Amino acid sequence: MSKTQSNPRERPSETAKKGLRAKSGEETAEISATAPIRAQEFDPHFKHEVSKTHGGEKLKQCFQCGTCTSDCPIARFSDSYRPRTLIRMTLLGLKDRVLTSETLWLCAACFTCTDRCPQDVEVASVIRILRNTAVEKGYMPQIFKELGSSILETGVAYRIPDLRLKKRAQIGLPPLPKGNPEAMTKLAKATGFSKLLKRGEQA
Amino acid sequence: MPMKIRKSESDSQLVIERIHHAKSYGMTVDRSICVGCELCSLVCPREAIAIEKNPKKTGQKAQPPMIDVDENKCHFCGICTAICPYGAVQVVIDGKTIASVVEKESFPQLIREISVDVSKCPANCTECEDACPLDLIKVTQAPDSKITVDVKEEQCPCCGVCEVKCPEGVIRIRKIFTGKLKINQEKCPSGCQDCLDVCPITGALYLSEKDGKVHCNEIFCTYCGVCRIVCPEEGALGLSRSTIRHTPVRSGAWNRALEKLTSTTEMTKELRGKGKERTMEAVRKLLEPRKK
Amino acid sequence: MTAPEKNAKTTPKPTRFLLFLGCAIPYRVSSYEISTRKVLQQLGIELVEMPEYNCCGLPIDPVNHSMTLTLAARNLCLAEQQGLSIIALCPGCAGTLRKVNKKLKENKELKEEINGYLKATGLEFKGTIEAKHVLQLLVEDVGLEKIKASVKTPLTRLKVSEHAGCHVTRPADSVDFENPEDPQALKDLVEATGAEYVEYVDKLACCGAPIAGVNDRIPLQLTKEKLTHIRNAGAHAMVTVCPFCHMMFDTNQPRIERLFNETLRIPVLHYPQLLGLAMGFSPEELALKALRVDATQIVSRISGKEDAS
Amino acid sequence: MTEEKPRIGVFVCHCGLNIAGVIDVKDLTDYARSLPDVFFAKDNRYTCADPGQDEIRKAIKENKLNRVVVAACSPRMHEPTFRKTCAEADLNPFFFEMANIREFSSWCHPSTPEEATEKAKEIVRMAVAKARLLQPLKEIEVPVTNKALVIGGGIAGINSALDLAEMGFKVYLLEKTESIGGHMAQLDKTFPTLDCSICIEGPKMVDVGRHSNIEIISYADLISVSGYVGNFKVKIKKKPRYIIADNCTGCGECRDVCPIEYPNEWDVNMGVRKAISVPFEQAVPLVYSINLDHCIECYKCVDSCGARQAINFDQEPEEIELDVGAIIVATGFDIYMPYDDPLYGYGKYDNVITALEFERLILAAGPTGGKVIRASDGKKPHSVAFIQCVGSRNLKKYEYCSGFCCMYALKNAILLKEKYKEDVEVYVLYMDMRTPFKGYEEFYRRARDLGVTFIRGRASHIIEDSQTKNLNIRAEDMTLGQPIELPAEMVVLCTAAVPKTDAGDLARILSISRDANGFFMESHPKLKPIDTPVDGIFVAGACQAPKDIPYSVSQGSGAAARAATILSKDKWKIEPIVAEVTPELCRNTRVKCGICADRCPYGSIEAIENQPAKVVTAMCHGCGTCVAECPADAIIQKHFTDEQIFAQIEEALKKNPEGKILGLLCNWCCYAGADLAGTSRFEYPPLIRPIRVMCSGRVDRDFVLEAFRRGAGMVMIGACHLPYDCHYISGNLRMKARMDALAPMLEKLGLSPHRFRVEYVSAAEGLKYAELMKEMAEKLDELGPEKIKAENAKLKPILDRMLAKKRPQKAQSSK
Repeated sequence: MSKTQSNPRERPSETAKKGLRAKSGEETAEISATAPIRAQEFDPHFKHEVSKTHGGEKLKQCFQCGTCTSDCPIARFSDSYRPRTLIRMTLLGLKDRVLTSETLWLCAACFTCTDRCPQDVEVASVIRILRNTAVEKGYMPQIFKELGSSILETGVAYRIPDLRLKKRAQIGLPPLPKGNPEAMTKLAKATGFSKLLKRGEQA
Repeated sequence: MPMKIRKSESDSQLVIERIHHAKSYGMTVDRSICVGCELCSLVCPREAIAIEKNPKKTGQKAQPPMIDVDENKCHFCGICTAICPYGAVQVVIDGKTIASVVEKESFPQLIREISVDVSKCPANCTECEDACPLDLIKVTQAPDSKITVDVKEEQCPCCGVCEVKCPEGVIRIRKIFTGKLKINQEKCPSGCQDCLDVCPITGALYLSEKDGKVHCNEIFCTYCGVCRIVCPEEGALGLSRSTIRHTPVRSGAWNRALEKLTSTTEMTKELRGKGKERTMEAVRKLLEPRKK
Repeated sequence: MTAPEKNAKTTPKPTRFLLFLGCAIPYRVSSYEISTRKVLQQLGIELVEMPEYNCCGLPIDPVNHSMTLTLAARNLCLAEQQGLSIIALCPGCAGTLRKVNKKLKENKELKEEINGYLKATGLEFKGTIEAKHVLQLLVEDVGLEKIKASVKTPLTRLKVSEHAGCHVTRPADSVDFENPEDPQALKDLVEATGAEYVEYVDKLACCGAPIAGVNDRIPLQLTKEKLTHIRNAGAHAMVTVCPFCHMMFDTNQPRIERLFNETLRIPVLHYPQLLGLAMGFSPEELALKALRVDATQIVSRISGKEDAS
Repeated sequence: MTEEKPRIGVFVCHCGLNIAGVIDVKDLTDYARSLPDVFFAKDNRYTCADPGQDEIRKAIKENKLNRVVVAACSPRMHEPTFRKTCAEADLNPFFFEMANIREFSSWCHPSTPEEATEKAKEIVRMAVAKARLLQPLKEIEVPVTNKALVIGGGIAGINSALDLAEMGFKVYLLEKTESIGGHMAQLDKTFPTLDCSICIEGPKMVDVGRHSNIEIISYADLISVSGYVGNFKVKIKKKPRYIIADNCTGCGECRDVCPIEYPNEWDVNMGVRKAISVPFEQAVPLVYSINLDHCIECYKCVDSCGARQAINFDQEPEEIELDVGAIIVATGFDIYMPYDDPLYGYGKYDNVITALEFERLILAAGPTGGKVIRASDGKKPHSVAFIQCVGSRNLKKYEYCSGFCCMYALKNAILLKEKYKEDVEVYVLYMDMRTPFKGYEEFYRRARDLGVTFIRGRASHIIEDSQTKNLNIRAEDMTLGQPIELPAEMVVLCTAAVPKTDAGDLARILSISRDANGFFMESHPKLKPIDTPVDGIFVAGACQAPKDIPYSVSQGSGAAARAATILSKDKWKIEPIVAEVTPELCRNTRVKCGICADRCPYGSIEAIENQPAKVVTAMCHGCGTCVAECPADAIIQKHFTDEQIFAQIEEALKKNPEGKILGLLCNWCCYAGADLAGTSRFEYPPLIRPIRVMCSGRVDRDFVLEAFRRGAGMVMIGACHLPYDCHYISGNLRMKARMDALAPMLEKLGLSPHRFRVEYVSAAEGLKYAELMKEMAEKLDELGPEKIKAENAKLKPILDRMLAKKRPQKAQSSK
């Protein structure tokens, strides 16, 4: 494999942060995760909203045992990412705080927390819901814009260079199927994905 | 329940262990010593020992069978240790080699009567050492020409080969088991010498030049029965044991073992003998206070 | 394993499957594809190319769950048209397709919602096929006995560790394969090649690949720790069955060595490569050269050219 | 049956202003007087007070009344009072009926007095209709055997047995294992006082062994129980010990000569016992037993026993039969052994043990002589971590809190600290530290004071260092919000208390029910915590739910007292509201039916082939499920007959039926919930006409059909919550099965789905009931009378046909 080729998955985290910070103007300046919690931050309905979404049904059963954080491979190496804290903020209704939290994007979706939760809270799915909600509000790390637009244009998440396609033929692998951008666009429109992507790009 | 039962097996040994938090039990079968005879499996009260025949490969010698122990059945009583004439089995409890059944006099020990009168040994003679089919004898001659003959008694099945081979009649052996080994030459398949291949005692079985068949030289036979296990033809090889030399014991477990090893009649014979002893003892006890 | 084997005798297992390559494999990890094709062919599995497939949907799940479900469902619809079940090489793809397949079959409302989105493309999810990961195919459809029988040179001199990847088993109730806390499949498969299986600390931990686009440091640390454990456990090599895990362990290994000043040099094979070697394929046929960490030592160890030291 | 013409007296209560403040009592009384068969009607200020009762008694005598209806509060309140009043006036108490116009009308419809009065009139009319058909009933009396069986010889059972014996009753104490003592005998010290467990339990065990009124039947299994309260027949199988108990002196000489050692389960297999032995030194009865699975039959023991001749290898299992009047179930619990949880490595890592094993370790008489040592190297650990909630509070294992683990972890932590001082570091990883009850919180403080480190966070998994065998516990220290890796040389898992593995078998033998977790169900969680749904059978101790020692002891004594209420009587009275089979109608004589016997939750019906089914009256609890299930309508429930309920339905739906909801409410949950809505003054639209049944299981599908035939707007069945709230074990489940089949059929016939409802309302859910009434009224409004009428008109001919066989019967009796 050639070294010059850059792996989109290895992009430095700065891009991600940039993507996250560039958000629509309506929101106030971002709230530090460690700042004291003010009265106006609470949104008691937020936990109900999340638990009405597919995958968040068991959210309210959380009794804060810390299994998710303890077993989280990322949390072991991160100074800030704590899945339990994200759940806690959601339950408290600290909507803005949790949705603007940079750590929200550190979940690797390995589902260890979900499998091990003694109260059957689908922790990783709750985080996915939070991310989806954050995206609706205009927060989205750069990487997802790239993946998203690649899917719309080629059907797959990574644009495969022609060189690689030629090489496939050389080593006798069957040609890759053509993508169907038309279908992708239709689906993206139907699900509202294209709108989200556009909003992300404008920001 | 918390208790580890382990089993490990290799070509040279079979080890099973039962480990409690504060106590451990182990049983080891030394496969280099074990000849694959049937004795332990016959007497095991838990029927934990199985004999596995080694499939014979064409054109090769027959291999002695292997014994296998069910680690979930064994309760480390030590009966197998006590009965093995070759000393291949050991039970270790908390690091100590022990046979509980012998300790508690629930089972006898085999009596190996081996006497060597070293004073009569001729100098530089190693006939017995060379003759021992199991390599249990070591003859050493000190610089002051004092001769010692070491016999690994605990592994000696008392076949008596050394006794016969000794030119000076220095060694006297009494057998542990007596009995009868009969080869029914009519049924014995010609060309087969599986029994001879596995017999641990050189000379106990031999191939007759006359008829090309295997015959038995009962002088050397230890009646361990490995030949019977490998024999492919039923009824070709008849083995019966009549007596077993053992330390005196009063035990139902031994009576049952005896019955399995020998026969019901032999067992009742021994029981009757014991009955006589018991009567005598009772009489003695009766007389004692009078003496006082 | 006796029960499934018995089943194998009574009901003939399907041998034709649609191959779902996904995005990462054709992009960066063709060695996985090459070796898998070789090995499966040898085991009598026929792979049919999947026309016009699209991304499984997982990469954009954080953005829009509905789009993820719809993308996965479209692939399932395409397979339904062919009447063949899907085999995916990437556990992420397999997991997503399995999960969506299961959820849509069980949840009528969700099915209607997704079918509503699919309508624009003239497709409809019906729920007539299955989706599996190649590991599952190997243990469930091919069977360990057949795999063992296919081994020509048992890799007895080789100590091998593994990292199966989270999505092979997680989340347990939607993937519905084996116990994620005590997985056996890859262990059994490694042992089937005759190699000695090596356990190591934190075997079940994630490699961190999914957040590599958001944060670099953590995935590299995770991978480094796992590789260190594997090295300490005395493994000669490790196997993966996921293109992303493989990129973390293999492609990134030199970088990890540089970054943390460690010497690891642990060859990371795709499991089909390991099995292929045991089946007697040449290193070239299995694209062993494409690995970033040199695996020639492994090959010579297997062939007995290098004395075990 | 004496067919005397009914002479009904109706007494309307003002209940101060409680009723009269809303309902026009004068109007209501006049209305009552106008009803057929009513010969007397009067209103009182307080009917339940002495003057009110006097008036009833007087009226019965003077007017030769043979039926009495009191329109006042809920029958759940004063039915017993007025039954007694009637009896005092020589009227059979079952000629009494109550019309609930307070909880069901004045209290819940205060702002619509006219409608409330109208509803009250209909409720009275329904009551009068039922009263007309009432039959005299006689209370049933059964003799009582004044002996008790206590199942389980743990600390709860020991206390039950001792208390009953002290009261003078003969007690059989059945114990499955070789000795009584239970889990308590396995423990080292007890919290929060740190008494030595066996030192305080031992004397009690000895007392039991010596008590002349107690017979210990140990090493024995319960085979079967038949009969009923006061008259149980119990079969027990004694396992052979191969020792003649009477000859065994417990000297132990046989054990000394025995060569065989096998794992001692009582020691959690940490130690061993001889093939002839007792499980522990303090065993009661002190009778040895031989484990033939391990014995090699060397007969050394026979020799050593000698002239005592206590050993008998030919012993066979023995079956015995006992007659007892009451049974106390005190079978205790099991400890969860977490082999199936790979994350904690139990069974895989040498130095991860359960708390019960730890008890045996730190116990001076235990296999290590009280030394806490590691299995891996026999060395004392320098750090020990206790992990709480292993299996408990985990939806994947056991949902409930096991209750006593926090306390025993504290105890063990304190013992360790006191024993090894600074030489050992003790950690407790917990989610919530639960220390209610006397002296417990102080005990927690003592542990902190001794330097035990408490970490709030659930241990998620454990990793073993393969060389040192030390352990590394992963958790989140939640107070810091950081993941931690805690090193420990030994880990003690405080595992869940779980139901006995054979609890299901026992429940079947005794016909008692189990809760969702598998523990035995009490009759009522608050007011009958010791009773089971089966009269004469009581529960004590941890077989009902995890309990610590003081709680188990109190329950043991409580169960003894409850059992004594039966044993102390010569005769036991049973409510006569039972089921009765009309033999001529029973189809079991012709075909193999037995449906009633199958559906009876108490096994009180016998259906022998070719014979009519028979109800064992003393065992019948009067739920009426069999009555509703009988395909031939051959069973009647006394006091709740089909005719009576049909009559109530008819009266309820005489006027404007399409605007009404006919309710069939179970006495214990929904009726009580409706009462609560009234007492709580939750206002709701006055559309429902409720009919009380003892159990929703009584609700025959014909009731529903009849209600629609008569044009009801809606029919609602109100039951106890599924699956375990039913006071008759499974009546609600039977009703559900029946109605699940009926509902789609009605829908197919054109009934709007909302018009037929099965609702589950508990006695605590007054608010839910009121909300339900509002919601149903809205639906009724939405549908509109025209649509309902049209649907009903379509249904009527079909329902007429379906109910044809019921009607002539009804016509006869309503005459």
